[in-house]
Amino acid sequence: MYARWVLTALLAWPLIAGVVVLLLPARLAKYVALAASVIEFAISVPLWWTFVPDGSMQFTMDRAWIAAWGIHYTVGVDGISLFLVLLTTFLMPLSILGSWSYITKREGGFYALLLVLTTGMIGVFVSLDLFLFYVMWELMLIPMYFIIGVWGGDNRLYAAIKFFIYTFLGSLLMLVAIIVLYVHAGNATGVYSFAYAHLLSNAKDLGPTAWWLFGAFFLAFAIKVPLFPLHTWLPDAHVEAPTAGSVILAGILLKMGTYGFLRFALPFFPAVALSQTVQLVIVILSLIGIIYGGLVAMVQPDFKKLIAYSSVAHLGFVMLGIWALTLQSVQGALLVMINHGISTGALFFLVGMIYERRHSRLIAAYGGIARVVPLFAAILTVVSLSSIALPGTNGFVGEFLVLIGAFRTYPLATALATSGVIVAAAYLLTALQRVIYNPLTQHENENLTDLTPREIAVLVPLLVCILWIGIYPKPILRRMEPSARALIEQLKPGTVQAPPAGAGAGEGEGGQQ
Amino acid sequence: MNLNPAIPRDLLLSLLPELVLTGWALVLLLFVAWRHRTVWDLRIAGWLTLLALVSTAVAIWWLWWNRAGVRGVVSMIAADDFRWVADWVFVGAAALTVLISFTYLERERLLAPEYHVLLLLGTLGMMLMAAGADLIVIFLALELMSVAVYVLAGFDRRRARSAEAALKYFLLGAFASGFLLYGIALVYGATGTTNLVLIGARLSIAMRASAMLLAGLALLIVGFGFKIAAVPFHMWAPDVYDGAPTPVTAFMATGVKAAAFAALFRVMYQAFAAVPAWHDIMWWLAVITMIGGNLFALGQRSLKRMLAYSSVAHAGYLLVAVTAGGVAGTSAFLVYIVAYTLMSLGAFAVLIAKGRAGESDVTIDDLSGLAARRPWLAFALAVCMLSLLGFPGTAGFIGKWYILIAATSAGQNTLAAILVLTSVVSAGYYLPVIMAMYMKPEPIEAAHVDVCLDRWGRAAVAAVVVGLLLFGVWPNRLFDLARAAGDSVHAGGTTTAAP
Amino acid sequence: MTGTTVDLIWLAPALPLLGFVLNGTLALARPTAKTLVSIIGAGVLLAAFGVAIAVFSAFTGLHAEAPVVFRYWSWIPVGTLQVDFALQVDQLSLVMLLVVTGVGSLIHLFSIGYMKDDPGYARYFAYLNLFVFFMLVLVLGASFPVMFVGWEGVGLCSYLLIGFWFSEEANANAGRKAFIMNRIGDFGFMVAMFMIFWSTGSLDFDTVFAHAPTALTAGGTAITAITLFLFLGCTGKSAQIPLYTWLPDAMAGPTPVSALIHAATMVTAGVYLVARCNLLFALAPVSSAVVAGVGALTALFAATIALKQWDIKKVLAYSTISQLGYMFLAVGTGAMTAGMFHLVTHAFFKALLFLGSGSVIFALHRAYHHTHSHEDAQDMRNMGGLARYMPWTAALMWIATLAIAGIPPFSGFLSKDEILTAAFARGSVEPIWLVFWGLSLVAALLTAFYMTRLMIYTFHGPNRTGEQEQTHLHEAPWILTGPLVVLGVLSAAGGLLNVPELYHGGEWLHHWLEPVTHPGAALRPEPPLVSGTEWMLVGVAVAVAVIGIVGAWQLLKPERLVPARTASAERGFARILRNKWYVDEIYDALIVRPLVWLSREVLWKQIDQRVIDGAAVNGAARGTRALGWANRWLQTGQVGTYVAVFVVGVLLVLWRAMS
Amino acid sequence: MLLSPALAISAVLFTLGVAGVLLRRNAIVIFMCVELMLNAVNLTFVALAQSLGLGGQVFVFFVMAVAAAEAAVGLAIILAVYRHKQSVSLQNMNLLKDG
Amino acid sequence: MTLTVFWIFGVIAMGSGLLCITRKNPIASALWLVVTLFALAALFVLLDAQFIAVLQVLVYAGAIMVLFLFVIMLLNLGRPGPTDIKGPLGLLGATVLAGALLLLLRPLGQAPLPAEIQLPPGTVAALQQQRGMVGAVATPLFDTYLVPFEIASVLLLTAIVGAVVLAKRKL
Repeated sequence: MYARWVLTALLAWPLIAGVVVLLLPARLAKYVALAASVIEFAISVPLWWTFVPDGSMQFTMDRAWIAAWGIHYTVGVDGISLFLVLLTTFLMPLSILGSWSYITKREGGFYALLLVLTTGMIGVFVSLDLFLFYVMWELMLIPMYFIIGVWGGDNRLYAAIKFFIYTFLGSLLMLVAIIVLYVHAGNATGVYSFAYAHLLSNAKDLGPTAWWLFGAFFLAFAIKVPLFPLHTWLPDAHVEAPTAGSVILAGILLKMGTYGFLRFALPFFPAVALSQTVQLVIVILSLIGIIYGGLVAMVQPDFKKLIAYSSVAHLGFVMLGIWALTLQSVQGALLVMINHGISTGALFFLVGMIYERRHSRLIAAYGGIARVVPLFAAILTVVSLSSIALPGTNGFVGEFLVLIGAFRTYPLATALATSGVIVAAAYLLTALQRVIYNPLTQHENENLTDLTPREIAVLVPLLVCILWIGIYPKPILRRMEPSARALIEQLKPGTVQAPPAGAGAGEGEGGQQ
Repeated sequence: MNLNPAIPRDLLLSLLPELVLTGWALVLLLFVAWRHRTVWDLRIAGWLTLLALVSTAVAIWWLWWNRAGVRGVVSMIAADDFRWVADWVFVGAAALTVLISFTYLERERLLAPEYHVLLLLGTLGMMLMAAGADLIVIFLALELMSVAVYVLAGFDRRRARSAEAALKYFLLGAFASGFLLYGIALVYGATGTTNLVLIGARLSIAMRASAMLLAGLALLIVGFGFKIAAVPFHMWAPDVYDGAPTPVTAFMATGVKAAAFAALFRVMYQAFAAVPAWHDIMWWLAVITMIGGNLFALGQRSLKRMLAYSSVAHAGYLLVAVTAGGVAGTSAFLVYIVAYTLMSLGAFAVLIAKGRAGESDVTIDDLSGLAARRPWLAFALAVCMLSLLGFPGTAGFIGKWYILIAATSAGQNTLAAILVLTSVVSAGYYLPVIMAMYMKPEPIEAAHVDVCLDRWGRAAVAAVVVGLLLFGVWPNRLFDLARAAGDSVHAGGTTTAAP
Repeated sequence: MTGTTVDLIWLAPALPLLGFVLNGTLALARPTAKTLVSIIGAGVLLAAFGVAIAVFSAFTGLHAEAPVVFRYWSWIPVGTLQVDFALQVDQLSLVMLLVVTGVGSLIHLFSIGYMKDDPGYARYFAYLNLFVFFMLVLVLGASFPVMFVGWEGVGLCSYLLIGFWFSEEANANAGRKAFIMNRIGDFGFMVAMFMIFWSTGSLDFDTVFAHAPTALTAGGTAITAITLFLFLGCTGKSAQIPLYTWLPDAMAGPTPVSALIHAATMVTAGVYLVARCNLLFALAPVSSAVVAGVGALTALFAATIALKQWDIKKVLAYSTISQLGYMFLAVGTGAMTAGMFHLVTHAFFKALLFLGSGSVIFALHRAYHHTHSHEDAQDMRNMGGLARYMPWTAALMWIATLAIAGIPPFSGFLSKDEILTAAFARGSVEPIWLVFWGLSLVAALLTAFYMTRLMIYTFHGPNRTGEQEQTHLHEAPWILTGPLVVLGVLSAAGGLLNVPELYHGGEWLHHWLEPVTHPGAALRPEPPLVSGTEWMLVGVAVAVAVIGIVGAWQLLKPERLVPARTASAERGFARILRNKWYVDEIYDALIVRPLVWLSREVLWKQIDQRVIDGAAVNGAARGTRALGWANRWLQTGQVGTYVAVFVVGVLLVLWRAMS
Repeated sequence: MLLSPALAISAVLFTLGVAGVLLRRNAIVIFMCVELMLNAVNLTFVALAQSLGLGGQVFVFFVMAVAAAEAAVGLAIILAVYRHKQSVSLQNMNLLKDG
Repeated sequence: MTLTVFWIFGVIAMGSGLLCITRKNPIASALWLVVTLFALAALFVLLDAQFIAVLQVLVYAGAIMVLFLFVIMLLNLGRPGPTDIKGPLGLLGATVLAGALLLLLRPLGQAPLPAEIQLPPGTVAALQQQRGMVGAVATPLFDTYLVPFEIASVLLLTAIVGAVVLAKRKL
């Protein structure tokens, strides 16, 4: 019962709740929305235990939808998507709680959109039908567009339309690619279906078309990631979005790109994706993202922009990890995706909280506030450290795995990417210093109030995750491993390392350099 | 029910909807001759018109239900699912137009119930266009429709803009008719007949395409290209749409376009399926229409002109369906035209609500802050815009998706790519509408207080929104209908493997 | 599990961690509860020291030849990469454990007095406890990643403590600089880990060292790269050329911090790492030479700078860098014991020096505080003749000075001499070591000189603090001097740990560390020296130290010195030394500024904003829109134009159809 | 056979009609030019009818009906425009345009 | 002989057509158009379409063109004033475009009709002999072409309604 309906419930519940929120009086909106999102999280939590780490799709449900085109409502999760779903349901209540006093106008609409957005995001991660996937992929665009455009900062209109058109450009080409795949598979087998498995098993013999199709998928996902030259929507969208928007944007929306690569672009077109040229391009772009993102972040006067550029760098690690295709790097990439959601989410929350008090995002507007708001300063420090991957925090485990895994495939590139940790320290610590340390020069800052219990309630779960994943990530890694293994086995047969003989001393194949 | 038009009873039966409509038009004409002064006369005429359209729809339904068809006989009139579905679109477009006309006509003091007579006659022309199995029928029907619409465009005689629109439309329309007619003449010369099925038969038995045929075909395409407002034959559209009374604009953008496309489909696929030359032309027309329509729409501030160019762009998408052809292309066309009719009409309805008596232009900025004052209206327009943009969850997306499938099945991947790329451009002018309504403040206090629709207009808008969302999520029945209709046009032709 | 007290090893890091949690909570909740904080802060350290002693004695009883590893939980298990959170007890880690907890305890006690008036008292102890926790993880970690946790963790605490008084921008800058410099080193550490994993299949110390000789060719590129990257990590953490510049700046932190982190423990982590990986370095002779060379060079280089510093802590900072250079010379030479020996003795006397200077600063600060003066309490030009006011401090610091200068029989003499001897001995096989030996000998001379200078200017000659302030100068309270006394004893007698055979000593440390250092030593045995040569070397070393001290007595005239406020700037070469060879300025001009400029002006403003966003993205949007606007040239309302376009369309369609 | 010359003359007349539309500004004259085009087509129909049967002639009949209908409506429209602008020159039809 | 006569009328038609489009005065244009229509009527006769020729004269030249003239007069457009012919640029454009169009339509004059669709020569004339001039056209009108015929009637009705709506004094 639970296994069959849970994903559908996760998709339907926020939608229903969203409508309810919209119809209720605005003053009730946030309470209802919070309750709904907590329930949503509660529904999703048993996934953790009931999930069987064997690399298969679970909790699947399959119903005909538009039979004429072979479109089904097919959902399911595996080790790759499980944690993205959980991350989504985990971040949503926090986002709602974090918007509590930030959003003052048209609350009903805001919270309803957040809930609808939840459906879209979860839908992207659980869809096993490409039509459904595409619908969900686009569905989350509109709420985000409104969230940025209606509740955003001064330059919100520009940011919103930029975000929309950028994403739309990529996704529409992907749409064509999906349809071409569909027609190709249909012509080859006589079965016209958008089912993931069907298209996957018939994505062969495409010839040069595969390059075009991969290009279309690549564009859609690379924009979302965002990969280097396609990233300029991100700083604008992040900066202008309200706190919850930024959190979700960074925490979940960006993961859709990398998830798309893992789930679609790579498995569908392995020959293209793993060709010399594409590998070279991706690795170079990831590297640029890591170093360039960090360097540009270093000189941002706006704290949110800084975090936005740091996201470019973080996601560069993910891309590198995915393309390296070793067990460590892929799992590391998955972990970095989760970590980035937690740490960057927390950073955005913190910036939002201080923004609510002071109405400025400029780093220069602060300074020395650790004296005034010690708790805020302490948490900001911890979160920043997690973001720069200090060992003991979640950030380290992810980046370490990515790098150590990628080193086998791309030693030189990984060595260069590792230097990203230096840049990361440079930009975040500089910002940290200029915000919470240094002399307190601005009088407006002297009377800042420290975090309220509500805000602490938002941050504590994130802090717990930061430390938990940093110290004991095994439960997560264990659940991911079979799926990651299956993926690599499918793309590069025979390269996956044998499962360890037993925990502890790593007796592995040594010697290859 | 197999009808043989040679038998008078069968002929009448096959023309039943048209006869019903004609009958109602005459009744209405009589009524108008008798009562044509007050608001109430206008309202009663409107209700009668709705009644007429409903009964016509029922007649269509009856024929469809009984699977009426003219099969195996050379006839002036085709009776197949394609015709019924197209007819429903026309009738629906007309009905929605009537619904949104009440507010407009009364507000603009256009108390002439002849409006409704002309609307019915124009609809009759459309239905005959979709029914025509002979070029001469199609030509006459097209003229019937055009004449009615010329007049409707200039219906608001008090306004110079309306008159100017009528004149431009008329002159260019007559000019284009000349080309169409010349095309018919040349095709007649080349094949010795004007019957579509016969032309198809003669061309398929290895008759070499002569220069005369090709010239005729080209001129036919030009003639239809004008009516569907394909670039570069589109230039009348923005001006005429702009100047015509808004409900008429809506009717033109939906019904007229749909009818022209329906005829185009029948002509191309029943008569010229064996001639490859036109595919190339259609391909180019589709490309430049999509690019042109979308680019030009970007430069507009006036909402009405923007919608005009947008309708040009959508003609481009439909041309992709024409180019793709096959059952899929035809079905895609029908699905798309249903969606397009709904969303365009919805948009124009909101435009009517926003416009003020005598006011000429509604700019996009005039909508600023509408969502706060009129949330439902704003929501409706937003849904229409998203649907026009082709956003999932709306019928516009389903339609576009279908066209893409048709194009891809036909191997037209480039065309599909151009379609989506130009769609991205279209976000550049659809989104600002939403943006204005939701994200900008009201320009002045109470800027939208007098924005309203009467209950008929609201019903129309509600119907549109429900339709758009319903078809966006659950298009199955529509697909079956469209599929059967597509099959019926291609009964003798080749059917592609893809859906 | 050994079933002995060794099993309690987890308590050693856990206690400081507990202290951190408690003190951290207090810092946020009740910052004024100073007594509680002191009890917790120093208590956990003393308890940890107790645990350390207990473990040490239990371990001695085990006579273990191999490390005892405790695996607590599986930390990062992915495929063949199985990193457990594991601690390892062996001879080497025990030495470090004792030093860290021992010296740490003393410094914690000292801090109670030193920091008692600071508003951030609780925060201070929280950080300090956290530091000890990470330091213990560093030294006890059983694998590279676990060690790396401590490695970066101590860097973090260093950062937090350097910037402890963060309201001064300079302090905050210093903290950041330390962290980033350390990160550059950590980059090397990480790359080395990657290479180690893919060449040996593991990151656990025991597995790596077991596999390394077979998996890696001795002297090959791979092992050389691995060790060089490891050493890059060391240069960051242990302030060696080229990454040493953070350490002098780190003196911005409270003085006990300087004593604990920047003298006794954290900065020696690099030495510990090389000693831990002695096998790997033994496999890579080139890297060893680099380590020794960099060490020798750093020893000399830092010593030259120390000659002309006025800030008492800066002198000690450069002295620390210099002494660390010695340690690296030792471990690079292969004399792991000598390196570790010097590490331990240095921990004693340098901690003493720092705490002593802390005591001095404390006194001066208090004096200036009484008179509301804003003079620099750390500038030696403001001191002078303090021996009269603070006899204990002066005496204890003299012990440390003699130790660092290498005067027998103080601890520093034995350890430094062992290093010099080892370098000289290596020179018989590889002549380049003779150069290193020469460099370090000169450095020894300079060490003696600048330390004497420090003592003379601080404690002797006339007092320059000021007339009114003099009345407030007096010895620090017992909580400050108590730890000094203990350290004084250790500095004097610490040499007993490893009395060489030359003096018929037992070389206890050498034998103790044998199980750890043996694998490397077996591959790269120390060349033997005849005892005559050894005596000669001792003579040279002592002579050099004496020359340095006496020279300083002769050359320096504390009577002529004027207070800092009225002093004139140095000229000539002295100025270059005073300004630390302008290395900071060079780094700033060559690396920092260009990088920031590149990031801001080129990458962000040009590439990101102008090229990608401006030209490509917005340009495309603008271009598209412009094309749309361009249509108004055609859509003029003139039917004539429309007809013309129409006819052109007709012609095109006709043409396409008929051709 | 008169077919070829008839078609040729028809094409020329048609072209003349098009040229007229292109050349003139007066709405009524333009409309007359359109009539010229229709007549050119009529010539084609009649010429073809000679070879292909009477269908062509029937067409001409219909074309005349269409022309009459168009003339009625068209001239009414022209009158309506004239009422507003006191002119039938298309140069003055510039209320509706982009921008 | 017939051909010569055909060409004479053809040339008249074309010449007057050219004059129609180039006369400055709308009335002159209209009259030249009438000439063209008459010439066409003559051609129709030569092409065995006597009934159509009659209609051409009656309906076209007689009714429709009178309507045109009537409107021209009504609006007093015949008075001297600025020409409505476009300037040299317009002339050039029109000439070029029209020339190109003619060039593209040139193959029409040469292409023979496919033999299989042609009736035997004289069939039409024979049919007219058989059914009479009017009957030959009228019979199919009420038989084969019944539907278009009815549409045409509705079309005319629509035109009437439209014209009334547009022209009546009060809306």
